[in-house]
Amino acid sequence: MLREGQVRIPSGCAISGIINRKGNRFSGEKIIDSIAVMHDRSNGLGGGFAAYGIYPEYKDFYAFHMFYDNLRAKEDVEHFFNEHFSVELSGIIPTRKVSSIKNAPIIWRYFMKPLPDKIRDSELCEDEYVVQCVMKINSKFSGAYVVSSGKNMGAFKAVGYPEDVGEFYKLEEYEGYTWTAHGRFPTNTPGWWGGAHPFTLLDWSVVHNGEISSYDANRRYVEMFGYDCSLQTDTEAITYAFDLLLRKHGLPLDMAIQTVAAPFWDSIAHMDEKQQKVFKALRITYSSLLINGPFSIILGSKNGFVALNDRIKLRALVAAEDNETLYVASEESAIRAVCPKPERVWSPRGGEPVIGLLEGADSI
Amino acid sequence: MQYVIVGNSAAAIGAVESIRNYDTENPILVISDEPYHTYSRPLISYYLTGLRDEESMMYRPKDFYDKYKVETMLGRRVEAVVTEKKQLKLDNQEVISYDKLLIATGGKPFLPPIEGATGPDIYNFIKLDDAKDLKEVAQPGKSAVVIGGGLIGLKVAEGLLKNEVAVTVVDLAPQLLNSILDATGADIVRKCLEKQGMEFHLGTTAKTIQNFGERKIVGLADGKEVATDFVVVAVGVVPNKHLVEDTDIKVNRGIVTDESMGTSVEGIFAAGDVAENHDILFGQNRVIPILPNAYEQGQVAGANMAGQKSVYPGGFAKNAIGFFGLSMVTAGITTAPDETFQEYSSQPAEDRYLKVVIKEGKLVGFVRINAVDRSGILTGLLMQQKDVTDLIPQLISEEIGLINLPQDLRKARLKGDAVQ
Amino acid sequence: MTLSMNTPEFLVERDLDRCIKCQVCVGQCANEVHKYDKETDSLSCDDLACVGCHRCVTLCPTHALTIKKFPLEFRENANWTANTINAIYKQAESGGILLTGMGNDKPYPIYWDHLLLNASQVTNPSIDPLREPMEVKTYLGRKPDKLDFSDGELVTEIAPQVELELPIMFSAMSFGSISLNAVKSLAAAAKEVGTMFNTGEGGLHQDLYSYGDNAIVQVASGRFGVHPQYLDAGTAIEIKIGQGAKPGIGGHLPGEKVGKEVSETRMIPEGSDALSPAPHHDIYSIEDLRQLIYSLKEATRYKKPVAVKIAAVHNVAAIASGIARAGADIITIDGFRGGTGATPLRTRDNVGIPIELALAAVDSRLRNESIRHQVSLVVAGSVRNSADIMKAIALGADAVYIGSSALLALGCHMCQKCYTGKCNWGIATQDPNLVKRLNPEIGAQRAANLLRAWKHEIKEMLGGMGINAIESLRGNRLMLRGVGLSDRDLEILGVKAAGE
Amino acid sequence: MKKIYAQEKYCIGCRLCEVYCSAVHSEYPNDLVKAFNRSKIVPTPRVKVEEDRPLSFAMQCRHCDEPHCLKACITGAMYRDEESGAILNDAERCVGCWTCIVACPYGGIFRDESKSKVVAKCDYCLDQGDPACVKNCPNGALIIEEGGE
Repeated sequence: MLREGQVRIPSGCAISGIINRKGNRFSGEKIIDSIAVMHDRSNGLGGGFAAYGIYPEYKDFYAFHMFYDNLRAKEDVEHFFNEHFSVELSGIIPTRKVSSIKNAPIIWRYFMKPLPDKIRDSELCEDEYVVQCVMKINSKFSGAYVVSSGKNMGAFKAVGYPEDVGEFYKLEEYEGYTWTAHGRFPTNTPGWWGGAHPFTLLDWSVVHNGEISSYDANRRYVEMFGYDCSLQTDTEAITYAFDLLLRKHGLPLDMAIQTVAAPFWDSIAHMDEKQQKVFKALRITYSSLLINGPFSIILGSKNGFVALNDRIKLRALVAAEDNETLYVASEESAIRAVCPKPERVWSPRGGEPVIGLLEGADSI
Repeated sequence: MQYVIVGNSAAAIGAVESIRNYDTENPILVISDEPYHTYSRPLISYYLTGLRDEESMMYRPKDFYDKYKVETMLGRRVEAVVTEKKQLKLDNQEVISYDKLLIATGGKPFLPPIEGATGPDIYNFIKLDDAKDLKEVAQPGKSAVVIGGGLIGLKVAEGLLKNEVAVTVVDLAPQLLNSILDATGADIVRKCLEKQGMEFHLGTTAKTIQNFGERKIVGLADGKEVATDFVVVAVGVVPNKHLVEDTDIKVNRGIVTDESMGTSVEGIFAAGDVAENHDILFGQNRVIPILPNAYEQGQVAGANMAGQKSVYPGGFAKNAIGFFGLSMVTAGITTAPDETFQEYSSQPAEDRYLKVVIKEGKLVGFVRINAVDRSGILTGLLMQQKDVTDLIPQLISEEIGLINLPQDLRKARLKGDAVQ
Repeated sequence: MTLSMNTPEFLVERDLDRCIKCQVCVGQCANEVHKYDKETDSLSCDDLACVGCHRCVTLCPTHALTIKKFPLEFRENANWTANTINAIYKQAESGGILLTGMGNDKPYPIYWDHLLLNASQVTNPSIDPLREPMEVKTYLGRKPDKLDFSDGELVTEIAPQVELELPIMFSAMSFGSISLNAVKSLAAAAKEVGTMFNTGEGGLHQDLYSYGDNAIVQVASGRFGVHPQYLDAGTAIEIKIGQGAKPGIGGHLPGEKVGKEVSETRMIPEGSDALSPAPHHDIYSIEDLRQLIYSLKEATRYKKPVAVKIAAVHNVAAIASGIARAGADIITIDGFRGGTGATPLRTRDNVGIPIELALAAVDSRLRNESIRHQVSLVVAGSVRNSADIMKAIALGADAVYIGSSALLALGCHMCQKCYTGKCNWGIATQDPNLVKRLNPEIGAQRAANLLRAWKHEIKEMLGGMGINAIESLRGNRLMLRGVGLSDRDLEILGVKAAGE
Repeated sequence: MKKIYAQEKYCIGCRLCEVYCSAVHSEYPNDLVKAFNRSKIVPTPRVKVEEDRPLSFAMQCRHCDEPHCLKACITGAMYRDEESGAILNDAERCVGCWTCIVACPYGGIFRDESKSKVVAKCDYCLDQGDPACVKNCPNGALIIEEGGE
């Protein structure tokens, strides 16, 4: 069977996200309990988590989570790492045996800094240097896959139900201030671990529910800007779209959101002249980044997360607030499972983002 | 307000219809010495030939008077009008008051000075009663002399001929239809009628009518004599204006009317064959005794009687007639009276002739024999007195169309702009 | 005189039981096929003159007429077909180039018909355009690489754009090649529906300046009718380098079609031949093109997008890349099935490449060079229905031009005799008797109806795919699958085979 | 009232208006073939196409506010239909004297060749819905509307 990257595999999903806006860290148990409620939205063919604030002692290092199919791949990549980075620490990511999780690859973790000379030679900024390295590993190193590459964060994913994946990775032992989770319902997949979600790049992580109909338009656009959508998944394309808009093009968060979930021309026509000009420019310039079709996503970063529906709300998304904690999930039950009586629960409208930022952060 | 109309023909009906456009309430009284529902006077020739009966000669439907709220006094003759009192005296001594009066008494036969021209078997051809009388005597095998080769004379002659009466027509003029046709056209008509067996004595006149047993002998000025069973005097009509004699209503050949069809006495109007008004072609007042003019004058008079300001633009003669399948239309001046007029015509053929008379570039008259179609386009040009110098070849062609008119006129016609 | 070997192409059949001898056919045939004989009170036909335009058939009130292929057959020969033989007879007689009109009619593969569209089932919902908004608005023109914001305020100025309510425009068809009434029809339809018509190289007739907001004004090698007001009148300017129906050759409007109005609009003497040279004599290379593009931008104070139109030829992708880099805001590519008012037959039928392959190649090439987003891509050359448009956009086009389809909407019957000037439908003619047969009010309605109908269909198909904005289809080649195509075709088209 | 107007610039001179006019006024108003091929004499069309190429237009009765024909009619056959405002000719009462023809400056009244001595004029196809000439004009050159071109 062809795996993600060799063929495009549509999937339905469950997503959940929790942030403590004061930056207080909490154990991964909570997010596992939340996503577990939505067991039926997954089919055991993929689950995963993104956690922020889990490596405070290495917060200045890029934390690379890696999957290797074999030792040969590991050797090749580590050679590459040594050429491009100074590796502070590397080692296996601790896991426990879970009966339903099978065929695990070699799962390794590295804390690294790019070599300054190499950055200089590449004429890239540090982040872009790291991105290019990630792209290279994913496309050129057979049997190797970068699971995550951000600072003070990490992604944990596997083929299996998300609650089993959490148990497998012993997430109860990690503490983070933001967690997102994903349970996957692919229509066909050979069960490749790399195909599970979240998808990450630098400290971006994306969990996503839906099948976007604009995929190839989005993909072909971001690929003009140096991205390589090797996985052929929506999540990957969405991640790159946000990376392009927010990091590379420096768009304000609200503008980036209005790009992927653009207001209708009719709505733009009713805006004041100044607004019209901005939104017209957005839609004209970034028409190929409009994400069409059903989706709900949680875009995570070190500063928090943004949850967003497609502009006509073809997928479920619920949000809740309780004190300093903000919850978003595909279903309200997933929130109530970990916060039975939130202060406020609401269903955001299509295209209307739910933004959870750490105190003091002005953008994601 | 009491409207009174004396007469019951086209002018009277025009007036009634017009008054009721503006005044649906005040009473209208129509008085006529003929006892009939309004009928079409020209149709008496059709009555004579049997193509129409009394019923189908009605000029307006049976319910006309009811519908238009008209009171009628039919078979009643008005003897005099007393203008100072605004009254009419009737033949039964009754006196009728009016506020507005229309005199539409039409024409009466002109009786030339012919010795013996009264008495039995001498007829006129103006009214339905005349036709009824003639119909009685017009038996196959009989013979008739018709004195007058004008419109009425020839129509009665044709009618009699169709009743298998042998007909001889006498006229002082050297040609037929003197008033509406030029010599060339008249010649075509005469030949056509001669083919049907009609005989003519033209350029002479009847001087005497003598009884000779059951028959009569008509003595002509050229010395010839014509034996006949009966005689029809159809020399023409003159205004039937006895009513206004000895009043201060101004009379010339007919009752003189202004552009409102008003007479010289306020509140009294005249219209139709009894009235004279402006002839736009001759540039003078004339009586133009044709039905369309009568109706239109009646309409104008009626409107003014009802307090409107309606203007009669003047008229001119136009006629459409036919004899034995020869149909023709004529209008205006058909023979150039002097060298300030020019005549143009098609090559005359046995059954086809087209002619126009032009003065100062403008159309003042035309003749179209067996080329009736769309002749009204010429009438329109004549009415509007447009320069037609460039159109003359088309005007004497059978294929006249709006397409031949200058662009502005053509567009106006297509749009339906009124032609006055 | 010698014997002509021409034989009729068509057979005109009259059903005498139905014929009422109204002679409408006689009056309507500019080729004088039908004749009425007064003496015998009968009608006859000259089959040899019939071009198969169906004017008489359509106007015949009793449907007494039909036109068939003339049944005359040569001895069967797969190599020497009747067309091939007859062409030789004609040329032997005339010694001239064979002329024709409209687009390539040879049975080359039509790739549109080997591409299939996708629809949503279960995993994502289709969208009902009757219930949900469905956007087909399209902007053509140069786009920036990115938008810059400073303190939350937009600082990037967007270059001038052509705003289209739907991604369909009327192709360049000059006043001269088609009648004023035909141009008026298209202009009014464009205005009504919110799209553009293109003047072609015929200039802009005075009556049509009021349609300037819906006009793309063309600058072609003959420079006919080009002056400052003309350039200012349109919404965009198009430099015409080539045309799909006649790549590499110029144009020729015979003097008899250059009447008063054409002469005034084109600014050439009445009755003179209007010859458009094969190349622009100031463009002998890509850098010259850049100069013309910027001359036109200067002339219009950078307020108008400038498009460059080329015929789809073998290395179209590289040429398009050069055009984009030369500063064009819109690239128009006209495929080898594109129509024309007159072209040499052999050129039409044998030069150029199909628009589907050209489009795919150009879109891919521009993306590989990371410049696709900067320019708009408009394709032309036999876009026959709304599905073709969907496929074109999925392959990567921003919008399409329709020419033949638009003329068909006006009444064209594809007889391919445009070059004779005797178009019985009042389209490709300057004969005032024939021109008036096309009532521009009716023409505009029909052309607008066609666009409206296609817009509905496009929305339906977009909704079926779960897409509610046309830009999400643009370049979205995953929405296409090929059937009956070779691997090489699929590779060039960048689409998978059906079932993959 | 609504009137029929000819738009010269769109009239193509095909004469289909005449064809349909004749047919609807024949014994077979809904069958062109029968109307033309079975009628003893095909009724004269009440609309006339005039042509001097490239100019052409179709012309029929203007249904005037002040109709000369109605005033001139010697029999009272010509009348205004109260409901529609149309000027109509009562064939039963018409004697075919042609006075209306010489009176009409528009040339909008014709001799009906199919009947003896009756005029034919546009009757707006009052019993047929929209006038046949307007309905069957292939180029929108005949329009029925209030007011002029």
